[in-house]
Amino acid sequence: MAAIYPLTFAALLFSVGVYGVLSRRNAVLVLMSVELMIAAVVVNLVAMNEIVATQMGDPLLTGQAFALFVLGIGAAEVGVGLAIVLLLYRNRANVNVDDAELMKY
Amino acid sequence: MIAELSWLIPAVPAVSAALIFLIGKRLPRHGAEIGITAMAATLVLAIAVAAQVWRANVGVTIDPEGGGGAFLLERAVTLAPLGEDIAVQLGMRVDGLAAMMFVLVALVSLMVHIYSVGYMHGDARYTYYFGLLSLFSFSMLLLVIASDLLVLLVGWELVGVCSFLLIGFWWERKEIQDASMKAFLTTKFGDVGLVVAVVALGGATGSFAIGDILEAVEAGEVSHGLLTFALIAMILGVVGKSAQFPLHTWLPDAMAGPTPVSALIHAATMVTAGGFLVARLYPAFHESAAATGTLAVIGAITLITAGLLALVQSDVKKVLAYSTISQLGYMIAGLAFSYVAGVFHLFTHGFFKALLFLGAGSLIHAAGSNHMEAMGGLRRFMPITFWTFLLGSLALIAVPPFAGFWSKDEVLVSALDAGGYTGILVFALGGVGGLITAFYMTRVLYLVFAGQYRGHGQPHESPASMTFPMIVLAVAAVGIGWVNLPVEAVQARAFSSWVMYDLGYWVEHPVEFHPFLALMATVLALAGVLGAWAIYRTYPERDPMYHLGIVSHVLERRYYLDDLYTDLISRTAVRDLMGPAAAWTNDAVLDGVVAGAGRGAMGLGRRLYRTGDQKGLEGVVNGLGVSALWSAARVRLAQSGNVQLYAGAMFVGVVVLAVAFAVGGN
Amino acid sequence: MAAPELFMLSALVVGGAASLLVVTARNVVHAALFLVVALVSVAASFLWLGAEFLAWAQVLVYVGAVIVLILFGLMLTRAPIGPMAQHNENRKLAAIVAVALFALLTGLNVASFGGETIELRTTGAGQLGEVLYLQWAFPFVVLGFLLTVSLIGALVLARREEGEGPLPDPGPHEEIAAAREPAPTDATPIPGGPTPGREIGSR
Amino acid sequence: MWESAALSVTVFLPLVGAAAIALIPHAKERSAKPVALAVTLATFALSLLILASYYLGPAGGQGRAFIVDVEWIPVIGAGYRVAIDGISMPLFVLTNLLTLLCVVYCFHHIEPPGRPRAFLGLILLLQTGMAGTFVAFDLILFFVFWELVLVPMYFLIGIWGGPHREYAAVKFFLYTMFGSMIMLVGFIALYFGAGAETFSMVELSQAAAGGEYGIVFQRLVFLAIFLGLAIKVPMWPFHTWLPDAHTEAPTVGSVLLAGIMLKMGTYGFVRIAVPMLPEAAVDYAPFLAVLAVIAILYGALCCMAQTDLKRLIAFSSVGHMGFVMLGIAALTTAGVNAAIFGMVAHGLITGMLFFVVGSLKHRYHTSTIADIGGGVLQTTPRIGAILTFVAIASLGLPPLPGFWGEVVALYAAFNPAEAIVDAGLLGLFRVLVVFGAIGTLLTAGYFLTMLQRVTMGTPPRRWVDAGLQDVSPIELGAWTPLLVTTVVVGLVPLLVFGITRPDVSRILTTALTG
Repeated sequence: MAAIYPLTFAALLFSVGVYGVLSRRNAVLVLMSVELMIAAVVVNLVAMNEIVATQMGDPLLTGQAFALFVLGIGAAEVGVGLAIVLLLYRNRANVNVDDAELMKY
Repeated sequence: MIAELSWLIPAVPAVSAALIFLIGKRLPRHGAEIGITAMAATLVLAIAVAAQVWRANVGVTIDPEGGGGAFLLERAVTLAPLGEDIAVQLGMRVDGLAAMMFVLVALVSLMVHIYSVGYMHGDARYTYYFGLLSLFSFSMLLLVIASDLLVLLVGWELVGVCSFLLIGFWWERKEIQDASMKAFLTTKFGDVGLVVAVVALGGATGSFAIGDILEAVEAGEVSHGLLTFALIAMILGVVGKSAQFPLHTWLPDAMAGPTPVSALIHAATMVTAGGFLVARLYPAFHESAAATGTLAVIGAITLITAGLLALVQSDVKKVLAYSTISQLGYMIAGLAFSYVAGVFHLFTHGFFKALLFLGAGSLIHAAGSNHMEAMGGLRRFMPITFWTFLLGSLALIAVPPFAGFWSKDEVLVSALDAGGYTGILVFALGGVGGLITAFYMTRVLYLVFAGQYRGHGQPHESPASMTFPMIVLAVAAVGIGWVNLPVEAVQARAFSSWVMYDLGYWVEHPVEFHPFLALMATVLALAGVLGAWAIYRTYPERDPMYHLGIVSHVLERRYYLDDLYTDLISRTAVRDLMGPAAAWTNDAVLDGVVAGAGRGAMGLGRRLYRTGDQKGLEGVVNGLGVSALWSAARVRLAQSGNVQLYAGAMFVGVVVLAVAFAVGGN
Repeated sequence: MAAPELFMLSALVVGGAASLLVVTARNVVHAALFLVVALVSVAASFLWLGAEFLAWAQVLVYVGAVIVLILFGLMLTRAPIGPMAQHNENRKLAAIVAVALFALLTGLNVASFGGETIELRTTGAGQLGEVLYLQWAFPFVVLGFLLTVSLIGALVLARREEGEGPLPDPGPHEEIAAAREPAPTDATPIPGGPTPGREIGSR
Repeated sequence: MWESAALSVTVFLPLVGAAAIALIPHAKERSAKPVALAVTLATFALSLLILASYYLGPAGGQGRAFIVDVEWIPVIGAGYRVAIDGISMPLFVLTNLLTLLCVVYCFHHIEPPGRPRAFLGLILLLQTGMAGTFVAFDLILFFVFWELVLVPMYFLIGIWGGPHREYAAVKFFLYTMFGSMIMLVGFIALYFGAGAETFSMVELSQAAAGGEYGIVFQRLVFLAIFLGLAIKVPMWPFHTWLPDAHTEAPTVGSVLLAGIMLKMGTYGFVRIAVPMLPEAAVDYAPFLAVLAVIAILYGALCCMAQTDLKRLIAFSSVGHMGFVMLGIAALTTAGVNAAIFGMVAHGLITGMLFFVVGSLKHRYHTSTIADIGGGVLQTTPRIGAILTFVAIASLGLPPLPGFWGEVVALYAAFNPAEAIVDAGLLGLFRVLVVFGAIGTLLTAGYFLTMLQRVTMGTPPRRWVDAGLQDVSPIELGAWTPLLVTTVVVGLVPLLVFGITRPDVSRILTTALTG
């Protein structure tokens, strides 16, 4: 199988995720976009694992192991992220990212 | 060797001061007992040390050819190394001069302690007062015993601050605050000179130890110019501390403090520190004719101007204050010509002037006022005070055979022997000064003790705690002059050889007794007494203002000066400076310069602060700040607070960088 | 085109389309559901790359737990669930960036891995478990620790603090802030700027 | 183990303490104070142990001891090099003592908005920075500690300060930051100028003594380093940040600012500028001396115009640091000794002055002299007595420490280094001695005026009625050690001179005679 397919899939997911992160107003939607980006990274890791294994063999399964770690970290991130969103909502009564501009000049 | 224990002499009052401050309030006599016990112990020690020094000094055979042989004990521990090969040493230098000062300080201080028990009775800050007295005694004795100029400077400044605190003892009142400030700052002005002198002598000789400095100076290791500079600078310190013309203005104001303090600090001990310092460095001073000449001129001017001022005082303490200044002038002038003359006058004056101040305190205590207008006729009410005061006055007037006669006579004789312009000047002015002294003291005696009582209180004799010290000091005032009779047998066995730093000295400079001169001086003094008697014996019966209108030339001057003086009290003196009295004008002008310098410095400081500091330097700094603000206002627009915009920018950066790496990498 | 390529391509198309819908959907719940599709297609691609365990883990963790979490989040924040404008003013910038990024990544992929092929094989769960518990044991434990910490952290963050109302009302909140700040008498103290009374700018 | 760990533990213990305080939950904010007290007490005890073992150990009271030299950033030759010697020792101990007393004082009160957790955390952070500056023997490490001090002080002034706190804090931060940036440039020049390419102070000093640096190079680099140090000291005319910072800072901030931070600048002259650029130091010595004497007179004159107690004391610091700089400018052992003594004396006395004035301000809610209106000796007699004592100590009354610093500095200026005499500048220095001595008179003048207007006289009615509390046990606890140390150091100047002299002598001999 040509290696380019999963890699392109990952690139597509990542770019779409970036678009979502930049353009969405709702914080929950931003979080979802982040999930997309993480998924893209995981796809890339798994694909790379296979590419490396094909070329020189990889007894440690580095890519897959890392993919698993990223999965775990992604789950943790969603948990904390949603907690922050909840807090944001509680303090401001909405979850619009561009209303959270306390850092403005 | 009891002299080895001399360090106890300042140590005992130091411990006493600490104890009084710490636990004095809880004791039955509120700390007074500690101070008196300590000073009594100090006096015993001082006498023992003095006796040993005396035995050592009179025991040696005097060799007319060479000097040396005088008792000198130097012990020092290094207090701290300062530089490569210079250190400050905590040590003692006990010789005749120091032993003499021990006795003088310890005795007068003990008397003042005892006297204060009665005088300060019931004061709110009684314990604090005794603590300060002990602290002062310690400081003065430290100054005396110091073997190192820096330690001497420590004592010098400490007595200054004790004086400041004691003058300002009743600090609630503005004029008392001002007086204490004036005293401290005027002497501090002199201290600038002293500090420069100490630094210069230390820098030139590589040591601050007095012994090393004297050795180096006598060996000619210090260049003449530098030595003269250092000594003149030191004379500035002497002038400030010993209230010499033109820095004498603080001493009369210092009378605002409690009277026993005036007796101790402003008559017997602290103000003589200047004379002591000159005596301490006497060999160095005599290497420089310019320095001794300056001393002589300053002393002569002081003794006559201050004596004239004393004529016109109505406050009994101020008469004594001006008299002190005048007598200090004799001392300083005497030191310019003869070691023994100056030191001897310092010694005798300490006793009889302390006595006079204690007497004045007793009078004030009884009459409730400082002013002689409110006294009169007190002889009947206060016999002990009268007799002791009379004896003190006779000593001051220099009536033979009282103490002052012998010492003042030596000053005049040594001046005449030295000759030269300065010698003649001191001799002539000193003679006239004797007349003036006699006049004003007689005036005080008449105004206070003769005639009818003019005050409003109920005058009464002071308690025993006050009269006892006066009696002791009166004995001294009568007899102390005999220790240095101008007879060779006495000279070799008594004061002269006792205080000598070099036994050969007075062999080379024998003090001669000129019967004719002594007679002249006595006649002058009696003339002063008679003049005053002629004027004042009728004072109480006549209207003072009317009386003032018909007096002789000298008293005519007094009239204007007295006017000025009253205005000075009421702080409107400036206008009356136009008055014809030269002495007063000088005094007021100099006083104005001191005050004006202070005010000018204040104004300069304010102006410097307003224009230089707040506008000039600040402006530059603020300008930088403003320009930073201006650019910041533009840059900050990028900080919209929109997180997503930031993230977008980040990704743009990532893309650009990745492209750059991808392209550049190939 | 062989079957694996075909399958991969279909996963790519389905997943890509779903993800595009995730970021464009006007209805929030719809977006979440499209996310399910996208993540499932990711899992499918894992399967075809031979990573069995990962594929099922992806389905369980993401499609199961995470999506449920997000839906809960949507409900808890009482976000307006109906269709509405969900985009901000950065949309054009975002689109340009995304397209540029995609072009860049694809270009790099093609340049680097254009000719590479993958020999398909299957990595069993047992195989992965073996390396995970032997070679990767320490990072694995750290990961577990991280998960615990994030759990506690999320709890602490989301916990309601004492005195905090259920629905914040901006009014009293500002009053409290004003009470805490002691009397700002001089006008707006800008850091670095002149404060009144120091007369700097006036010259 | 003790040799290698003692310094690092002592320096970084407050940092750990700050972290610990940060972890204290909001609800238990009050327990921050005991924690900080325990940390500073331990730090102070450790520094005393270091002092003791410096004397009893192999160093025998001179030379560098407790040396640690490990790689840190090898690529630029910066190392974690710390040590302590006779020059650092007094300042190091003083730092830990003053911080401890500041923490004790915080039990009495903290300026609004309170928040002891943040306040004490910042103070501990500050302590690490200050103590580290005095023991760093690597230019980069020195710089890191130097800058570390700025941030906590900025917040201390900016959050807990007076009404113009933002202005003062920003001015303080920017001004000193500006100086230290230029100083960093100088450090980098030193690095490249020496063949060795190292930031080790010891090696750089040796390189300088060996004539590595040309005279033109030295002059340029000295200017850069001078600017950074002079702003910190602060020397006239770079002092304008000081009065604002002092006036606005909270009491404890003022104490640490005056007591220790100013010394970092003068310490830098002794440790860096003079040994590493000896020829330039000789060249610039007359300028330093003139600026120092201007500072003495100018500070005193400005003090006379002040209406605010804290500002007055701030200006008095300018004058006192002038004496310190005069000692350094003489470039003799006596001069540098006097300078270090002056630093310790000023740290003790001015620190104490700020404590007392802070307590006055806490009671009167103002530090304006006219508003206090006199009579402090009647309303609060003990505070009045302490203020009188400290003011008299500050005006240089012997035998209190201020006197030794001043008079020995004057002595040193009267007999400056050989090289200065050879340059024909002896006369200039001797004239400066006279002006410096006049400065002591002016100093006495303004302090006495201040005392007259604040402590003497009868107090205004409202203060009598206000029932002001006299000195509290906590204040007494914070002040007694300082007062006792002041008296003891004054009576036994050997305590400082004895520590500093061997190492000062060594440094100057190496630097000036090659």
